[in-house]
Amino acid sequence: MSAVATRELTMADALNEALREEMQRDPTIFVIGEDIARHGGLFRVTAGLLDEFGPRRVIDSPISEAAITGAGVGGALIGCRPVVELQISDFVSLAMDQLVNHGAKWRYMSGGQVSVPLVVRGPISNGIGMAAQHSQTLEAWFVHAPGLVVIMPSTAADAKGLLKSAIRDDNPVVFLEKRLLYSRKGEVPDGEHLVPIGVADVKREGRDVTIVAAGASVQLSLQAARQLAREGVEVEVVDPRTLKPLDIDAIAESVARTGRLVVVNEGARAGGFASEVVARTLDHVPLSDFKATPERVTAKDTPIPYATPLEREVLPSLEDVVSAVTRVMQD
Amino acid sequence: MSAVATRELTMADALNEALREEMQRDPTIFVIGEDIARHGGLFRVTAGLLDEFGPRRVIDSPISEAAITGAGVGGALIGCRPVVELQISDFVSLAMDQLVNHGAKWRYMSGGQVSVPLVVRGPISNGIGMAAQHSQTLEAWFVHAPGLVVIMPSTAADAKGLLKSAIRDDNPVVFLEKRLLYSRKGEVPDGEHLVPIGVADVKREGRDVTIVAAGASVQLSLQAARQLAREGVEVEVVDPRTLKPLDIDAIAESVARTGRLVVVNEGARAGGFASEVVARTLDHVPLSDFKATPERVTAKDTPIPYATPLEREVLPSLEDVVSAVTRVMQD
Amino acid sequence: MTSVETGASVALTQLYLTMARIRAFEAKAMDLFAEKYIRGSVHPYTGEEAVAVGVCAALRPEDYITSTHRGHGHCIAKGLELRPMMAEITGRATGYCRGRGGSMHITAMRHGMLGADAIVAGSLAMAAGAAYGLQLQGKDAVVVAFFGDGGAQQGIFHEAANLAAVLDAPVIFVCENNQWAISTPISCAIRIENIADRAAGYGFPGEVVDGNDVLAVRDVAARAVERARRGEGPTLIEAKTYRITPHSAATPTDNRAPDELSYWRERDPIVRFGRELVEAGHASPERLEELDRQAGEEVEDAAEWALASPYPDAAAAEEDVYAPADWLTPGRLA
Amino acid sequence: MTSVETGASVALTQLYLTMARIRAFEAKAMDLFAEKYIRGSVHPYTGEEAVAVGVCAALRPEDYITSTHRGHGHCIAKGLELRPMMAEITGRATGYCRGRGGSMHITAMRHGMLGADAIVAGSLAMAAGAAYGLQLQGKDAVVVAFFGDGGAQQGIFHEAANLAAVLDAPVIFVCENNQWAISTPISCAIRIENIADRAAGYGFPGEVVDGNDVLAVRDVAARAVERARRGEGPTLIEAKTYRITPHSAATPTDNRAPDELSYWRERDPIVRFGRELVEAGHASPERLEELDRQAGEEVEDAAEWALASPYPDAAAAEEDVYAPADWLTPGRLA
Ligand SMILES: Cc1ncc(C[n+]2csc(CCOP(=O)(O)OP(=O)(O)O)c2C)c(N)n1
Ligand SMILES: Cc1ncc(C[n+]2csc(CCOP(=O)(O)OP(=O)(O)O)c2C)c(N)n1
Ligand SMILES: [Mg+2]
Ligand SMILES: [Mg+2]
Repeated sequence: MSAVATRELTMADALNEALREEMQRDPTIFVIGEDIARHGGLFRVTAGLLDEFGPRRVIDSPISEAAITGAGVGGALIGCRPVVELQISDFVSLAMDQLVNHGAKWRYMSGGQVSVPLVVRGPISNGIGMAAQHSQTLEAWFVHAPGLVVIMPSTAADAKGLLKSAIRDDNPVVFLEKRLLYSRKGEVPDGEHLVPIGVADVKREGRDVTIVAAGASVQLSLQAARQLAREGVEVEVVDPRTLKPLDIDAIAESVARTGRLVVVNEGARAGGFASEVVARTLDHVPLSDFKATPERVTAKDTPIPYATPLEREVLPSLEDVVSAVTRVMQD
Repeated sequence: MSAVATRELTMADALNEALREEMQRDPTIFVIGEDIARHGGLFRVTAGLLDEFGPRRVIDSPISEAAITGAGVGGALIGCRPVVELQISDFVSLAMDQLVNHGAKWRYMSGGQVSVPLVVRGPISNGIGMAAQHSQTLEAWFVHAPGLVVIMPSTAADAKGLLKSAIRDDNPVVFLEKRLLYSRKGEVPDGEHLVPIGVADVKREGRDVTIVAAGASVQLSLQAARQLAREGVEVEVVDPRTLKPLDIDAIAESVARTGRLVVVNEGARAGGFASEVVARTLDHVPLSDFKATPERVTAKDTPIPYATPLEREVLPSLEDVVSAVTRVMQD
Repeated sequence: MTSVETGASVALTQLYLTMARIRAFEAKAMDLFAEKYIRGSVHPYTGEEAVAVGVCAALRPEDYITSTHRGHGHCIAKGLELRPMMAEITGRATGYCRGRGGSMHITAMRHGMLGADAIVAGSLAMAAGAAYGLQLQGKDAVVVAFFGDGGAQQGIFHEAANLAAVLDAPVIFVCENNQWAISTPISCAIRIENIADRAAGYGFPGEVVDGNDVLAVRDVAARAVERARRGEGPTLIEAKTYRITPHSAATPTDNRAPDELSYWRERDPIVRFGRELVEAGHASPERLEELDRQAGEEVEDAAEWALASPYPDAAAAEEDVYAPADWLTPGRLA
Repeated sequence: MTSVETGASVALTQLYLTMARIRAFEAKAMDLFAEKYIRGSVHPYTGEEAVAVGVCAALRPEDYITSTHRGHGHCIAKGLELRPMMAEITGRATGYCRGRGGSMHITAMRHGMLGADAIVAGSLAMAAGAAYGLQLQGKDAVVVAFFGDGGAQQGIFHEAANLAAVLDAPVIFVCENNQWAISTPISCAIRIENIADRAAGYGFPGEVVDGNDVLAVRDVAARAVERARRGEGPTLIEAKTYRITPHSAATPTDNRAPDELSYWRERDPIVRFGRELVEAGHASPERLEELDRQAGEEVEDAAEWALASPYPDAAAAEEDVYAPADWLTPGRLA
């Protein structure tokens, strides 16, 4: 669309660039996490930062997820902009108190005296046989925590632009990266590239059905959309990119137009983010505009199993998306 | 309805009876928590248990929510039925890893070799000026954790009958008790009184609107229903009692009949349990059966503030329920 | 000795006055709770005044503290004003936190008060991170984190202490060992004598001090603060003390032995320090009475001021959830 | 000395065989990962075999263990069978956990294996609770919880150790200090020499042992187990050891100094124990070779058996989430 020059980068490299650029412009940023310095992070997102910024700003921490999250909150309170890496985002379970009872609430409890410019980021590791304790995608928990911002990028460009915005935002941000997307390449604009928080992006336009999906589910949905297009069904894929704040206007506008909503999300079904999107959309689109009941395509309500056929069965698949769209088209 | 004799008990006393009766019949039950033995629990739910069952089964623990939850999981694995008290249910943030990554998943990860007959119970303390870190109601998090059972009673009788069922159930149960209901009295059947898990209870019948509400929201909804009845609107109040598993059949049956759904829940709005009820009901009731868009009456998306006017503003009120019902009646 | 007020005497009587202020503040807060001007709870610091006052005497204004559910004493010792404190705990718009925080959550950034935390031991990692961040910014400020004996059994105590050690963060962990956690005696919580000994497990000094001796506390804190400022890392100070009131306004039951209580009442840190001041000639008994009276008057004034203050505007309940941001345009907040 | 197999010799060569089995199992597992029969990762226990084997030699079959991401060695030492282990890590229906767990989550209740835990230090409180529960049921079984040096910085280590202490729970915490946590040297994680010293902070014994000396490990474990069985509470054992492979199959980068690696390769616990067996006349070199061969064959057999086993039925993916319950009628599950 625009004339901005781009380069092809993996999502991991795009995230790495975002960190590097922000650390160059703001000396109050420090990065802390397990194996992020010497090793550059298990998935190379922090590679090279130690050499460039030294061990005081790029810290290999003890295995203490609660403490590094809490230290991030404390650092933010006194004017730094810490970026905390959780090696696998599931480990946030160990840090929920520091994140939610502290990071998310400190500003409000203080009556607005402080802000908490903190980023807590980490990979969603499902789909590769890491089993139940390394394969959750817990965005629904964070969306339910007032005070947090929740971001989940689906492309290299969004990843870079959103991480930069997250670091500059004065609020605590949970930034969720899909591990299987780290190596996926995409065009990233040259120069300063910022993606605004709270603005959805229509990843594909279509007149028949609106799919709302973030992160890896965007790629799955686009695949389904291409397949369905061959059958004459035109799917619009709306990627909110930030789950909180949610760009409900963009979603509602699309759904009002198509009259059909399918939400795709890899989290467990019960109490998942897909339920939230359905419920919120109902607040904004009159029932009479719906041509079909909204559908949710989600993971099943099980812990994530190890073996290939089981994990495949439990996570949402291309066929699941295609059939959901087919169902709403038939309704 | 039935001819069973009853006594009037507070909810706290009803819970206490449940614990006592179950501990009498099953020597593998032990109770652990902060100030639960000598002091009988800050809200007297465990009063008298120390004297009757001794310090080996009724344990004043160090302030270590993660460890007592984890110890409960471990005790359950080898055949005990631990009951862990979290002094205030908000403190579960400190124990999410032990509860979700361990308690909820151990059976599945082991391929069904083990079961985890654990109860983790604690009060929801909002509405009394305890402020942001002592006033959350986090059922939405637990509903999103496959492997857990989630229970939230609204009356003394349900509290007793459900706690007994929870203790006998072979699965990890999160049992949430509203602090403002502890002193509320209700008729409790004499003798062995068990309330089944997964069975909703229609707390009031009505033809016009279905309110789905659990815990304290039931009492608020009944109040609203009485007021609305005077205006000729007949509200049905369906109390699922267990949020996971959810008795969706009972909810769907009612909504299909009334054509109108209002969900009342005290949790934060975004990603809350109310969203889940709306989304699930849509899976079971055809759009054409709805006479109005489902409404959610929830807390606002803020941490819970301390001062009276602020806390009142943030939590759902009687007027909020009444206006939601009025809105769906006008649609 | 005479009781001419030398510079030293002024500083010492100032410590006495601060302790007296805390004592008076808590008594008033308990009254206000009974009269239903305060919701939730109040956890009086009564009997433990020497700890906060001694520690904060070793701090500069630009140093920071974090605090607990039992936080009024720390606030007053760090120099917070009584009026906005009282307004906060009575839920008024004029409170430090505009009524959003309440008794357990007073924050006052302009006094170096990072915040009270109602999660037991919850602020220790924040304190370590704040201390590290200050150092990274080239400041020589330190952070003191107060917590209780009960809090020493929380995982975050361990993680924060260890993280602070490896970061050489300028933080001082002050464990107020009042020997009880609500109704639970320390003997149910640990199997060791001194919590300070745990510092050895992290590789920094642990010191036990008589927490009812304000000057001893000040001295041990001063050493720890100097160490931290020199970049030598954290210290764990265990101040042995006792609360001579029940746990809180909302939990008034007290199952402690009467002779234990009277043993500690006799060691009241204010009475004791007053006696020392008189004996050393720093103040006359009359001067102390005057200070007590002054403290009482300040507290009464604060309460009056607070109760005359407006409640926060309900319509503004959703303010302050998020810091200003581009995305925070009306109607866009998720 | 002769190498006639006495009772003692049999027991000792059995230890050798178990260590050899672990070594061979891990080598095979790494191959199977490379050949894509194993997903996720494999964390080989190579070089640390003396710890698990020494500790489990002090246990009875009815005792329990919990384990970590690096758990195969603990399983084999506790007596699990190689076939269902291999089947589990290759994701087959015949695995201990029906393919639901994988390499990081093997549970085998009939062998007293409560489960491996991929949350670093995550099982320590469970172990304490299980130990307490066994005691409450009048059993004299003990529970051993293995964890790494990295895990000693987790809050749950602290909470579990302290809770076990106040409960006098019959649990033994075995810290496998292999001096690294993935790429992070222990010097970045702690500022003390011995993790075992932390036991003093909980009031129970802490012992350092050469983790590459299987008999030394067995002896120190036996003392701790006896203590626990007598009702005297927990012990923390720190076994100093080293992994002589990279962290895992999925994280093969190794940034450790070559001479550090070769130092430890020379202290290979299997080679060393073999030498001792020969020197003491318990086994001939040929006998050891035979045992190595036997171990290799058992592992090959296990792998063949596993790879010939069926995958789990996808349609059954939702089984085992919940234990049987009244409410678990079809269609009712939330
Ligand atoms: C994480 C957490 N657990 C439990 C509580 C409830 N609680 C409030 S004060 C308290 C006792 C704290 O004891 P201690 O740390 O010794 O402080 P003290 O009250 O004696 O000053 C408890 C258990 C809490 N606020 N936070
Ligand atoms: C809570 C948690 N944090 C981080 C990880 C990622 N991780 C897996 S193994 C490992 C290193 C563990 O080190 P150590 O405890 O010393 O065990 P070792 O691998 O050396 O046997 C880490 C950080 C994890 N699995 N769990
Ligand atoms: Mg105390
Ligand atoms: Mg290690």
